[in-house]
Amino acid sequence: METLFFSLVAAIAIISSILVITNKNPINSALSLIMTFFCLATLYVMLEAPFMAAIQIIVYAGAIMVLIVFVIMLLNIRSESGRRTNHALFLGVMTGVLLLIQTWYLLWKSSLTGMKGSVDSAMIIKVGHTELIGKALFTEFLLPFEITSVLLLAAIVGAVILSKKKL
Amino acid sequence: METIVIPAINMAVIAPEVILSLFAMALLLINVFVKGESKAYLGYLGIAGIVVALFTLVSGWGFPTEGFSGTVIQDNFGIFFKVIFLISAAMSILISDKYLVREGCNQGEIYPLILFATVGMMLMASGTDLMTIFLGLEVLSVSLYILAGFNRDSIKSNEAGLKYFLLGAFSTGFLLYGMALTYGATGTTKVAKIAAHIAQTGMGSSNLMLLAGMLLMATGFAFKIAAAPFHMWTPDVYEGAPTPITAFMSVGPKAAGFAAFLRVFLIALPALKAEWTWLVWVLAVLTMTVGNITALYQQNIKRMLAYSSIAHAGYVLVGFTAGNAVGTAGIMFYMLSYAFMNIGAFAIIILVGKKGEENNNVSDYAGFGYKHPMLGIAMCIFLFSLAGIPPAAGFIGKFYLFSGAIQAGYIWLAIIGVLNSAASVYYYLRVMIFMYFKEPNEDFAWVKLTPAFIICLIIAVAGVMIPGVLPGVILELAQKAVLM
Amino acid sequence: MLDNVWLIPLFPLIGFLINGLFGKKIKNEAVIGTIGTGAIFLSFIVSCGILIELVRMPAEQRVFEKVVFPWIQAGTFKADMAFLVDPLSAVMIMVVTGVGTLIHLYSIGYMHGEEGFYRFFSYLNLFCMSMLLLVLGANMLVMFIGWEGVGLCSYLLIGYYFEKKSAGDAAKKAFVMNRVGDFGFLLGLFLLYWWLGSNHNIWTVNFVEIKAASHLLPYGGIVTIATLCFFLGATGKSAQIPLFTWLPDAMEGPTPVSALIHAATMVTAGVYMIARMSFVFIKSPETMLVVAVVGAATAIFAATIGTAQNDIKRVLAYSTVSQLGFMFLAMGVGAFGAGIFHLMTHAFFKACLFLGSGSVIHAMHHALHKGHLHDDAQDMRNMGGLRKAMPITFITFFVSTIAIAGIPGFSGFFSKDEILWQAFANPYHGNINIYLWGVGAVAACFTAFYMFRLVFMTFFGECRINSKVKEYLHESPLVITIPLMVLGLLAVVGGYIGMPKLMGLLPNYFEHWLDPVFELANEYGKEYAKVAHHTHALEWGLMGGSVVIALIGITIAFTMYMANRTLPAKFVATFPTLHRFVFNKWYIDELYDFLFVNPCKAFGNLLWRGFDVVIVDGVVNGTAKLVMACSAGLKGLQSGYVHNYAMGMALGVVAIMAFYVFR
Amino acid sequence: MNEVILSLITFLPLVGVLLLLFIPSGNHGLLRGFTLAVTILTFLASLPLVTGFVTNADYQFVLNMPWIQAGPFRMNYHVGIDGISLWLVMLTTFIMPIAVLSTWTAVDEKVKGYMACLLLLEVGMIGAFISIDLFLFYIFWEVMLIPMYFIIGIWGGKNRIYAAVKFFIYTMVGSLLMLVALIVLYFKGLNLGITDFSLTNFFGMNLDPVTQTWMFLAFALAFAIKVPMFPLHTWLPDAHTEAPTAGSVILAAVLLKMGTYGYIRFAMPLFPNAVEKFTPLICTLSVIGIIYASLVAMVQEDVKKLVAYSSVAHLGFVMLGLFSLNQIGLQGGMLQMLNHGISTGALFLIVGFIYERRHTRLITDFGGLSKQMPVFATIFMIVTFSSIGLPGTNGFVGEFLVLLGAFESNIRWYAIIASSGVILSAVYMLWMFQRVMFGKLDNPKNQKLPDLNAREIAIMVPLVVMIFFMGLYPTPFTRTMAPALDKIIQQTRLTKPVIAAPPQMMPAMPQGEMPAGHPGMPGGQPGMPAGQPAMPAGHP
Amino acid sequence: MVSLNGYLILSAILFSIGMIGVLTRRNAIVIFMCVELMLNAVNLTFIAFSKFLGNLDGQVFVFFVMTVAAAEAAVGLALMIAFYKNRESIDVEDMNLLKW
Repeated sequence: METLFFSLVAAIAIISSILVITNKNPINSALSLIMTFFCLATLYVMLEAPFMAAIQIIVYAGAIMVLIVFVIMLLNIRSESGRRTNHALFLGVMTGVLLLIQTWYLLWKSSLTGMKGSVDSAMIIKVGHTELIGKALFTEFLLPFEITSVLLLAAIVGAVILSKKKL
Repeated sequence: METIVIPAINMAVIAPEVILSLFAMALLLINVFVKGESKAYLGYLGIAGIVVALFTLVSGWGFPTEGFSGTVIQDNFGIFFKVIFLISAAMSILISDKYLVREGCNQGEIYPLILFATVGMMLMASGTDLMTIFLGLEVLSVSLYILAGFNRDSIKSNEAGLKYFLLGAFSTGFLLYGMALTYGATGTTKVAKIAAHIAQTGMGSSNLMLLAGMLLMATGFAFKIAAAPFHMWTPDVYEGAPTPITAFMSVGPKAAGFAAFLRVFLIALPALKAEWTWLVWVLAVLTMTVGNITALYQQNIKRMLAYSSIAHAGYVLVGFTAGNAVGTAGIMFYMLSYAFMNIGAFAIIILVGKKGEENNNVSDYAGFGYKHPMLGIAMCIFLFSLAGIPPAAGFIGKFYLFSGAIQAGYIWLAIIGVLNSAASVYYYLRVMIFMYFKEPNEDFAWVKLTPAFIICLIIAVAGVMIPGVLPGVILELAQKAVLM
Repeated sequence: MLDNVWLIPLFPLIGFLINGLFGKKIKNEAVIGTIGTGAIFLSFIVSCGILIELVRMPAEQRVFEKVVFPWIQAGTFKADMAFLVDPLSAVMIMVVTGVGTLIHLYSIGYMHGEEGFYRFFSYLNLFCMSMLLLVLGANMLVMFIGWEGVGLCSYLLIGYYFEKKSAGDAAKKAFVMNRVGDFGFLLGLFLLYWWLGSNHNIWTVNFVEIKAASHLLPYGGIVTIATLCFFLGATGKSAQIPLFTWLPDAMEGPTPVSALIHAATMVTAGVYMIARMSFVFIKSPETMLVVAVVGAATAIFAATIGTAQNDIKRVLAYSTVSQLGFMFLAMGVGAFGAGIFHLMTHAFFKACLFLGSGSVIHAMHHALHKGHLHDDAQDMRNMGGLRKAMPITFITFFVSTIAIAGIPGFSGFFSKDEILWQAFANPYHGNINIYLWGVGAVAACFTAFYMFRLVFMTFFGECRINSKVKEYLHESPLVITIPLMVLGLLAVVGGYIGMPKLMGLLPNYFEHWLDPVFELANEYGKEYAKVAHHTHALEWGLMGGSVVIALIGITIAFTMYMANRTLPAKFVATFPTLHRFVFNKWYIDELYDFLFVNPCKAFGNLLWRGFDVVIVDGVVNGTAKLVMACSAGLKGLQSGYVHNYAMGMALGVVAIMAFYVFR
Repeated sequence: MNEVILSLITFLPLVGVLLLLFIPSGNHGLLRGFTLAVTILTFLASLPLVTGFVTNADYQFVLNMPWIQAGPFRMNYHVGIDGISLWLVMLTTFIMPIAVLSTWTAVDEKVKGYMACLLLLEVGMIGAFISIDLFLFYIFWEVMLIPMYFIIGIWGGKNRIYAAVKFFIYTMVGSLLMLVALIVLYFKGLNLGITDFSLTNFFGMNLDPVTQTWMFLAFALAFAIKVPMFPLHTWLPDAHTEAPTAGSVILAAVLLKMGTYGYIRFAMPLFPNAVEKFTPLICTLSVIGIIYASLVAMVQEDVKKLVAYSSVAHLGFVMLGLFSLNQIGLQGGMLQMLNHGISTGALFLIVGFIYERRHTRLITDFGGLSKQMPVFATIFMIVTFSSIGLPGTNGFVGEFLVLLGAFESNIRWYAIIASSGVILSAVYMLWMFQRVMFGKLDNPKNQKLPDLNAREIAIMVPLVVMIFFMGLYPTPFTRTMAPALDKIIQQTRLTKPVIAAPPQMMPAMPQGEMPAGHPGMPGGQPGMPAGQPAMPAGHP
Repeated sequence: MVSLNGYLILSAILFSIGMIGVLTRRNAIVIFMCVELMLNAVNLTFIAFSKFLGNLDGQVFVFFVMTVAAAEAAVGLALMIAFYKNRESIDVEDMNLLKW
């Protein structure tokens, strides 16, 4: 049952992501990308990461994609005029496929060797996913968390000076 | 619901980063109130911040301290690299003001952004957790995307920024995938713990997941340090970006990339040394050769130096291949001297350049040596140092790098290296040919030297010649800073 | 006195320095001439003193070595600047300084008014110094200084009229050919030095020491090779086959030079060298034979050419070559004494002849100059009947001619006849010696012929010079004629000190004098000599024979050039090819050009234009070009398109993964 | 005092450069005068080396100070001279003033830079000769390139850029490979417990032959390029022809010696086995070089090119002498180095003189100059003959000893072939001399030529004096070199020759010379049997 | 219960698709979206690992990746706008001033 559901979602994700790269019109690509994101969110839920699923929807689908769509609209970009030359296309696809084969092969060959942690589904249900993440963020990963602030600040500044009308 | 216990925060560990960030924010605020020419003072304020950071930094020399539950460490290795970052940042700031005014994009934000980038680099150098390193790298990258495209009105600048952004994001993908696989294989993102786990489970190259993780991370870092075949963005971006930023980019981020690269590979993945050594070997050869050979043809001096910087990444990779004390010390020494010589060269390029990135062709330097004897001599010193001819720091650096390789038994690598640097001599000489052997075709505008430039050049020359003649001290420090 | 032997080369050196450095300032010919002549004259005095002292000594002690200063010291090799005085070198210095003095004197008159007067005298002094070093050198290296030094001087003096291209060429030719000889000399030296040293640990180039060690040398083998090398050196210096062609060209130099260098002294250096090392040469029968044959061949060969030349000096030049051939013949048959004897007498009469011809040319030139004519002053066809105009010259010249022709009672007869006899009677070369004698005899006949041809054409008959300048012809001044007379006298009496004992009138002083030098050689010679007894009758017979031969030559000359003037033309008409060959010196120069000179130049050009520039440099520049081509190619990859760059990265990743995952 | 002399003469010119910066560029007279003064001062300061030199094999005037100490590396400022470097240093200091004078008037633009380059060059050259520490040597070796590059490139002829770059990169390639070999050597030594880069540490390391081969090749290549040996010589004619007179003079007189010096000082004693293996090759190349260069020189139209090729030939002799590996040959080689320095230097000066007057170097443009400029003619002739190797001039002693030494050793056949070079040298030099100086003075441009002026004579006189002095009394040189050379021989020879009692008739010679190998000696020397066929009935 | 490999391979597929997109598309924005796709694929890997390893580091990492993505989006789009202003296009084939 679960496997079936997984395969269904996975299929949708793959199809929509293929649509992302095949669609001529950027808007369509964007929409299919959002579709993919939803699928991923679903999978996150299946992986007992509801919080991640939530911010996946909120941040990605909500914020980033909206921004992208907005820009697309702003620049009102028509669909691409003429595709890349065939051999470039072919080469690209080939490369991708090769990479896929390789990763597939090595993932197939390898098992999970990482050290097991203490968090299991029971705990998640008991404590709550969000709290666990929060705790991790504010204790162990405090510094990275702080760094993100610098990162965002820099990004904002950049965005402003690059795109504000008059200096 | 239990309370969150915030672990003890050891600010000392990240004091320099904090100081810089604070200064950056302060600059952002002050920027609102200063107008026009006086924006230069922002730069000087920034330099003040850098100096302060520098002092707090060096005070930590000799006492490695961890902090923030093992996500960051302040050790000699980090400190040495951070010094390089700070110096390059300061020198780039010194040379940017004049340029910004000339190119008519004199916005104060550039200084805080440089500082942010520096913070990012410092975090890369001192991060002991893949997350820290990743975020530091992103801080750096994001700031650099902006800086590269900083001159909004110049198409070249836009193009540079955009190209850098797209490719940078692309490479980030690989880096992340690599980190993910490593995480999967070891169950942690902490550099030290990764090593420990590998050691205790005794997994090695047999573990394909770990191996793939290593390789993908390597490609990610290779992009940052512009190693072939991940180098192709470099010439375009360097050429398009505002010259001071090019100077900055060619030195700081490269060094940062190496810092992170070294830390991750030497601390976390020593078990795979046999594997990544060969990878790096190949990268080194490719990078040196491609960089040098392509540089031979260049007419635009910025672009030429871009290729040359690729080649230098190659030389440094030679030291990396060695992976021994000499090699690593060589890397540090080399990056330091490279900061001086390259930024010095770019400073002169800015001086010679005209509005709209004009006058950047090698042929524009005809007779330069006679018009400005002193600048000419300085340029010669930088170029000879880049070419690795004694008694300049560049030579000592190369000597150490190749010695490292030889000590580790990679004699062919060293031979390829020296042959490369022999080839590289040609294009450095070409500049001098124009500077001295050709008569000035049209007498170009008298270069106006601001005090900032004079200081920058003096520092650069000193930084090239003194370590060149008496490298002992710095080499000793580098030896002390080696990881292991 | 012996201790002051170093003075002998010193005086000319001083003379050279004074004239060379300050001659231009002095200008006054008299002073310059006096300095030059005086210098050599002083050495002549010293030489006399030394000679006298030697004579006083008992024969066996007549060897004295004087070390002036250590010259080269390297490892085992040691060569001092040292002089060796013994009977042989005594004879040589006497000849050199004596004849030298006379010729210097002569030159004062002859070179009168030349702009390079001082230059000439300084060179002449320099030459004397080198020559004296050559003959006095106590080891091969000092000898070699002189050996090359005289080469240099002859270069300078032949090129004295450097504005004439022919002079320049001749000078160069002379030096280079000498160099070829020197190459041989050096190799011989190396061999001898190395062999003695490596086998007997005697590392030396000193003649006395080598002589002392010579008993260690084997017969033949190594010695043959070494001596042949030395002989090559001798041929170069003494203009023997194959290296003789430079000497006739050397006549481009002023006549006194021809007299001094190319007749009396330098060209005899080869002979002297062999004599000096007789004890080595004799140890190699093969070499001795080669020397003898080459000598004989040269004698006849040059003589034939001499018969067809019209330039008075060239005739004399070929005669010199031929006479040198006689000397080598003597050396080759082990008659060292005779060879040196002929060397001396030849120095007298040939110097006299050259100076005489010089005097003639001087007169002719003077006359033609007066008459503003541009006829060749040296061409005998413009001469004739000069005996009335210049009696002294004529007499001295005629006497010397008789001497060289080998008429009994004159010096040439004694020496040449001795050589011929030895050639016949020598015990070394088995039954070849008869041929050696035969060739020598024929050569002697030719000698008589062309010399008298010369005399007849020059001094007899009616004067063929342009009639309107006849009256300008007159005898040369005293400064010129005095040396002529002295030499003429010597040409007559010089022979009596070496009279064959057969005649018994006088003991053969000369032989005895040289005995101590050559006895060791004769000692070694006995090793393979076949003692053959020749009766006095036979010797007398041969002597008569050679006289007859000479007379025959003279008669032919007389008939052809006095009695019946049309004969030569007839002769030419009958044997055109032969004449053309003889007249053109058997085309030897052309042959050499064809064999060596042109190929060298062509090859050099090939190497330079073909190899150096195209191949060697081509490789270098080619590499550079290749790299630049790669550069262009790689540059092309940098297309500027993001997706290409991304593709590059992706391919990189894939490649790396592929390498590691699937290996 | 003794310790600092070397450093003094090395860095005096550097001080000169610094002071030079304060002289106004316009004041050419002062610039030239000052530089001349500095060089002369250096020369005077170097005289105590000769007077104070004690004839033995050790390094003297040694100064050894720690310099770089980092990681496994210890580089010292370790300088000193022995009999070999002594004379080369003297040659350098002796040539410099002459070089400065030589382009007194010819270089009249950018004089300041020019003089600075000359002085820097001197620093490099002296430094390279005196350094015992290999690293230090390498530094100076490279430093030399820079000023020479500028001298050729800035003040050179019309094709100067090509020549300069060729010179620079050619040399660079070789020396960088040498650097690699140097480092390898150091690490090899590190395992054997050496402590620093001082040359003296590396003797008798008995590396395995294979390593030796590679390292010798690396060293040999670097030096062979500098010498230059046959196939690597093509940079020389270009560099020589394009360089200004002073440049050519220094290049010929000193820089080329760097190569041969490198061989005798480093390449040979460090890698004996390799030397034994490669002697045939190197000798072959040298002999080819001699003949080849002579033939090529013969057909040159450009006087300077001709002289350039002639120096290729001369250095072929030097190499032959060095690889004959016996006292005679080595001394010959050393003398030949000095001689070539003086004679060829003088030749380049002479070419410079006529070039200054006529601005052409084509032989065909001249002819009959003897008439117009007798003094010049005399000097030219003396120099020519010294270069031909006429006995009594310096050229002879060197050449003779080289050939003799080579002949004595087991490279006899090479010596025999090389001797023919003696003929060829006479051919091309005299032919050139004749075409330039003899003949009619028909070219109107030549009829006005002034004879040498006082300065030019002043330049030439010392050289001429040296030509004769060294030709007639070389003992001072040979005596001082002998012990050092013996040491080299000892280090390079694999099987040490039996020590020969000096032949009786020879008075006592310096102690050091005793062991000078006599290859031919019974049981003496491995190569001897190889030499035997040369002598059919040679041995008893 | 879905195996880890299921998730990993899914993410690998997505990653490759994203890469193909980057390599084949010309529109800068689309390329950027493809990059985002790649990042998401990685996120999936992280979370899958974190689930099966039973520690949250992976999820925290994903959190940061999202932040980074946001920041990059802001900067990237700003750059594109700036470029578009000057060039009236964001087709990567028009970014060809800088080459060779």
